[in-house]
Amino acid sequence: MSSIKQYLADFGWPRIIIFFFLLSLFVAAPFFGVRLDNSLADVLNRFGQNGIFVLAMVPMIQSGCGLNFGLSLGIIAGLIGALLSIQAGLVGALGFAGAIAMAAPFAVLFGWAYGRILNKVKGEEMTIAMYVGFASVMFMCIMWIILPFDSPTMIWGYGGKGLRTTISLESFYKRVLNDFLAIRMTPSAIIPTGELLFFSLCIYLMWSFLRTKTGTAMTAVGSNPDFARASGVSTDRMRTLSVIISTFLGAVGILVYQQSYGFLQLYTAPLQMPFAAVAAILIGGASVNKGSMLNVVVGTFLFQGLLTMTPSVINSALQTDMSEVIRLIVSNGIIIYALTRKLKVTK
Amino acid sequence: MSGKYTVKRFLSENAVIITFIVITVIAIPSSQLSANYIIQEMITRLGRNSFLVLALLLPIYAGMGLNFGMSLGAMAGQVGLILAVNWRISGIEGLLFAALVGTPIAVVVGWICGSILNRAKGREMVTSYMLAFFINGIYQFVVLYVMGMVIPIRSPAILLSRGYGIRNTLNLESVRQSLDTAWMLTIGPFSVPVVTFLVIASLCLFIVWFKRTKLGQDMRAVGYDMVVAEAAGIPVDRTRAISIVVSTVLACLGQIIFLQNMGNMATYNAHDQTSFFAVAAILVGGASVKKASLPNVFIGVVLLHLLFVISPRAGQNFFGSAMIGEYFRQFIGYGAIALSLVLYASKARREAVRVREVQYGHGGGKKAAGEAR
Amino acid sequence: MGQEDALLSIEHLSKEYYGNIVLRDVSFDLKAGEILGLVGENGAGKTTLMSVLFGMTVISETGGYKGSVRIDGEEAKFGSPFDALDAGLGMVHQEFSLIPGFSTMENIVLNRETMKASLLNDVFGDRMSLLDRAAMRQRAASAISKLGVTLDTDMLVADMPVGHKEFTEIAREINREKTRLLILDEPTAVLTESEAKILLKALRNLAGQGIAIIFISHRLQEIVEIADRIVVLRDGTVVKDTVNESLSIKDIASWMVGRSVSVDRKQDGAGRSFGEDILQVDGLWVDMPGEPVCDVSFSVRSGEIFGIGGLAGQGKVGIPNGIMGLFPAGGSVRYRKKEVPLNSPRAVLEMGIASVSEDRRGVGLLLDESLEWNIAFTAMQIQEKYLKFRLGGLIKYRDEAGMRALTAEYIDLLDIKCTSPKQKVKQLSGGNQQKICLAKAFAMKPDLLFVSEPTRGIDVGAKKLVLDTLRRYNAENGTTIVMISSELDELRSICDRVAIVNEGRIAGILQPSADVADFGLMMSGVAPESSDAQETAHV
Amino acid sequence: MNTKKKRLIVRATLVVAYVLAIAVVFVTGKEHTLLIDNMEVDEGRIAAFEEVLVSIDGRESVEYYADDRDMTVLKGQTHRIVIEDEISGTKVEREFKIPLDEDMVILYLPKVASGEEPYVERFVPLELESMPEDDGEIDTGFLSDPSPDAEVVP
Repeated sequence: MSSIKQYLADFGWPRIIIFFFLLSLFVAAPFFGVRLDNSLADVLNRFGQNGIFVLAMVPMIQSGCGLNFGLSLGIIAGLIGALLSIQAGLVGALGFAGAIAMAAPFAVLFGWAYGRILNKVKGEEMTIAMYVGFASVMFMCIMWIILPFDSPTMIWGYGGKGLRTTISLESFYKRVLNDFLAIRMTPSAIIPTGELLFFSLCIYLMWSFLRTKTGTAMTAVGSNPDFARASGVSTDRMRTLSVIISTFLGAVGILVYQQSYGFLQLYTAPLQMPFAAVAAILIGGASVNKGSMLNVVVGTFLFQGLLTMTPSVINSALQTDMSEVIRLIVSNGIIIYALTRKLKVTK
Repeated sequence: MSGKYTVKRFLSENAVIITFIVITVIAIPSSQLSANYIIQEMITRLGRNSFLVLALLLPIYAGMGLNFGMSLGAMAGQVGLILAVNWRISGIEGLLFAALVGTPIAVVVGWICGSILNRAKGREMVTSYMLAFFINGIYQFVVLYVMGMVIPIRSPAILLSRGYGIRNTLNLESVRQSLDTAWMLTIGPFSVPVVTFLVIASLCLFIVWFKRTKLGQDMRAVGYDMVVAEAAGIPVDRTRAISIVVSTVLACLGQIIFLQNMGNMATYNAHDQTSFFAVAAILVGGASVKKASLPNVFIGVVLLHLLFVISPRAGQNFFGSAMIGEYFRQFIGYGAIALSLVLYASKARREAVRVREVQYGHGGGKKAAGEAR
Repeated sequence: MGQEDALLSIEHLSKEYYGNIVLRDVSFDLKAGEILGLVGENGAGKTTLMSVLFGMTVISETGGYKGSVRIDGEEAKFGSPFDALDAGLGMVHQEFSLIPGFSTMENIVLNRETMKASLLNDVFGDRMSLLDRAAMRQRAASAISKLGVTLDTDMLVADMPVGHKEFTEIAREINREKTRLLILDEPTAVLTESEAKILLKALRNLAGQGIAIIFISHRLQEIVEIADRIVVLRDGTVVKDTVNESLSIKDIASWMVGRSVSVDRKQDGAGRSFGEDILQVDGLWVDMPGEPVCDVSFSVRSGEIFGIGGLAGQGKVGIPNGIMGLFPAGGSVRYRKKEVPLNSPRAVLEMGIASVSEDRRGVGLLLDESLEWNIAFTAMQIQEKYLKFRLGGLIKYRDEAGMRALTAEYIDLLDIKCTSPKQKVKQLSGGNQQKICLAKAFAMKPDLLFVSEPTRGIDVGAKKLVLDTLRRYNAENGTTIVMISSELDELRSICDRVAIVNEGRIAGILQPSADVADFGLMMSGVAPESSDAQETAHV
Repeated sequence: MNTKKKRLIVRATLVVAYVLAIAVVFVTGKEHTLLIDNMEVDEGRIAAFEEVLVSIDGRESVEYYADDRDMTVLKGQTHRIVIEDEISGTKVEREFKIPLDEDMVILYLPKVASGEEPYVERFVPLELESMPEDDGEIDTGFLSDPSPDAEVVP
């Protein structure tokens, strides 16, 4: 009870405004000929599709590494896993599980290296994370051309060299999570139960991780690194661990995203993905150094709700396509607001 | 200090620039481009890009790091150009008009940016980066909706068919290279845009002069130590904001120079990469987050663009794919920024430890104690 | 009070912070060209006095002060340090306030540069003026020559030895034409002996030119050497204001630390028995900024309460921090005959040694977390207490119930005032936060406990409770305690032996009952004359 | 006080000069499209030239035959036109002004030669030729959904 009160107190006006904005969009939707059931299903689908990216922000925020602008590294690991799984010819649930399993070692390796870098640059993590992410995406662009994958679904038939920019997952694991126990609400609206369950599982695992001895130490490192060190906790190790977990979640996140989306996207696709996750968790009420599961859920829902509802409702209401611009201003405004807020940690 | 130590130190301090020279030297032959072509490209690109890179200097002096928010200025310049094209003001006058209209806009957004960065001390770079995103939204709103709806647009040629909003690509034929060709000097096989270089030279002179003014001195003081500067009575926040305003205005002018050379403009994307290219150039030129000089700018522009010119060809010839070169040069740009930020941040941490050791003696603890009474 | 020719007169000055009286009816005068030596222990009110004089904003933010400060007989009310500067006051703080990338000259004239107007002045204001470097150099040189030292005007501060930085700071203050009163806070603390000598000479030089100087130093030798008059502050009151004539260092030392009331000693060393030496420190050095330890050796007996005292900045706090592995350290520390690995906090904690940090808010607490977290964290991480094991110990969850019980126990034991064990620690008062720090250390059930500055910044009632708790904990559990404190009274009231640290080394170990003057002398780096007190305590 | 006043004057002057500069570049840099028309006027009232050389602002002469119409872009407002009838050898030199807010004007060569005013008139195009349309697609970075059909061979 008190934590809910606390949460409301910390909620802050930007989130309240966004909440009511979204609410009014839902209320207004039917008047502009937008079907509520479809919208709701769409929001739920995107919620499950993007939630894990947002969840991936939590460990690094908790350990004091700031927002993971370099989430693309995890996404790359996920893409490698997906490609290996396709190459191995795994299909269905096995293909999805295989992709996660094969992505894991890459995620750990990338996360470890990336964590080492971030430990060297304490205080400047976010800018550097961003450029490390950008640089690795561009590096992988080269690799996608060079690497010797040869499954016919993934390479250009003729005229091109290397992997396709988008690879269809139709015959592999498209919607394997979404369709699991899916509920058809109305003829055109389906609730992707499996996807939501998987997201809930991830949230539960993260929630309980933060309750373990190591999770407690990680939070303490983010809250006050000097305290943690004086209590015998290695801050560098905790930070690296948080980066590895975040990177791994990034890998899982892209796999969930792809199975729902039906396509695997290579090349520059991961470049901008971290920003959406950053925006979502900040909208959810997290600060640069404190984030909770509640922030993840609320943030993902509000952000994805905004993305889904503004185009359909605003555009039909105003008879323009102004929604894109509104989204651009609102979500980037939130990020700026969060960055200019005084740090909550008092010293 | 032994010779070995200085060599090591030299290498670590110039790691980015050395890496670049090595890659370039390897890549030049495989690009099979003629020396004349490369030199002409370098002359053109120096004229096109230097001004933008110079815009980064002042915030670095003021200790605010790399101004990723310079694309705000670029947007202001683009608004000026759109209006110049709209009213069909051509040639040098068109550029002047764009500059005169863009500057006040740049001052306003620069001031907003400076004030916001003052609220995000210690996180200036990432905040300025996100700020560019945010102002981009407002720019898109203005260009896509306000222009044609609120601001009357005369020229139907630049308007979308729906009646408002500017087209995706803007033809700058009327001002195209009017600065460059105002006095084109031909030296041997090369043509040199003299006026453009004169403009760049006068900006350099301005910066040198500016460093000798009271404001320039204050800016450096703030850059070194905000607390001490504040205690000495220097208005820290104001000084920082001014550095951003000047940087934004210079970016506005720089973008106009850049676009007049290109001859057309992607209305909604032209500013996206402005800060990326400028920041990559100055870092490749050997500058760091805290320290930069005029030579850094020009060395950086030449080195970065040399690689940009040759890498697609080299990629084609090496791997049989031009895209590799394309990706490679982006990789190298982002990588250079990441690398120099990492090197600088870790060096700053090491430096802090070293200073402490010198001050309080470590191991030397006993020695220092022995020397004292 | 208020002599006709006084440059500065302070009359009946009182100041309290949140009901805590720091200055009580302080009055003294200062004439032009006079050097006043201001002496006092940490917390005697020197810093507050200087803050009042210099118009620091902390003073007005905390309710201003009573009494008056007069300059040339005129009441002065400074709203900010800049007003004080305008009135002709100059202050050299303990920490350097210099721009490292600027030269001596640029620092001396910082924000008071000589300028030549440029054309753009009329457009963008005066800050577009060009700097007149030649004139600036000349001004800097003349300020330096006033001091009577040699400094390179073009050397960067970053490349300077410490002494030169100090001179640069002083030169900056006297560079103002108006400066008539110079306040120096511990100017010699970072200097070598020879540098300090030059500084003293320079100050006498300045005084000769009519500048009044307030000189604050813990080195009584220097005070006696240079001051015309000496003012001793103790607990916020002026206990002595005398002309410096045939004063002995010992007198000053006893004024400084001496108490009118005798020390309240509840326990007597006689009734206590101790085991063998369990902690042996030999040749310890610690690289802790501001509190460097050079070469410290001592040993502590089992069951003892061992006190370490000394003035701030002398390195006493560096000792526990070095042993606990929080700052780079070297030398040998043996605990129960086993070598203590330095620079590894975990290893030390695992040996059953705990500590309460002097930096409560910085190191001691997780301000944004609950009481439960703060108290249980270290025990959980080091001793795996308050955990629930799942899957055969593979997964270790926090035992919330265990943590709650533990917290309840200490809330009760230490009388911690809080709304709930889930309350965030940052919402508690200083005294209660200190109790949390103690509880955190007690939760480890330590064998040896370091406690640094346990009563700093907390009110009287809490102080007594904290000290009583330590004493009881020692008596009931036989825990050996090493207590580091700036408050000599406190050490003398609770400790079995007290070591005094000066300039990074142990100046001597005294019985708590020893003469106060001896403590004072040791703190000031002077060997006490009555050497009988020294080392006698060593068994 | 004195400097304050001086500064106010200097700054005010500069603001005025700034605005003036915008006006000046606007006027001098403004481009107008000029259609040069060599057709008979009012169904033969004034005949077209059979062969004529026209030079504007001292640029290289262009030859026009009867019923020719050509287009050129002029900068600024005041211009000088020289017409030389290649058959009769007569030469006419005239100066004309294009109003500031006209984008496109038409100049009738026969009228210039016959001295009839106005020989420069506003020209209203009937229908703008349709141009290739590009939609106002904006770059929303991370906010836009990627489209799977963007399959371009790299």
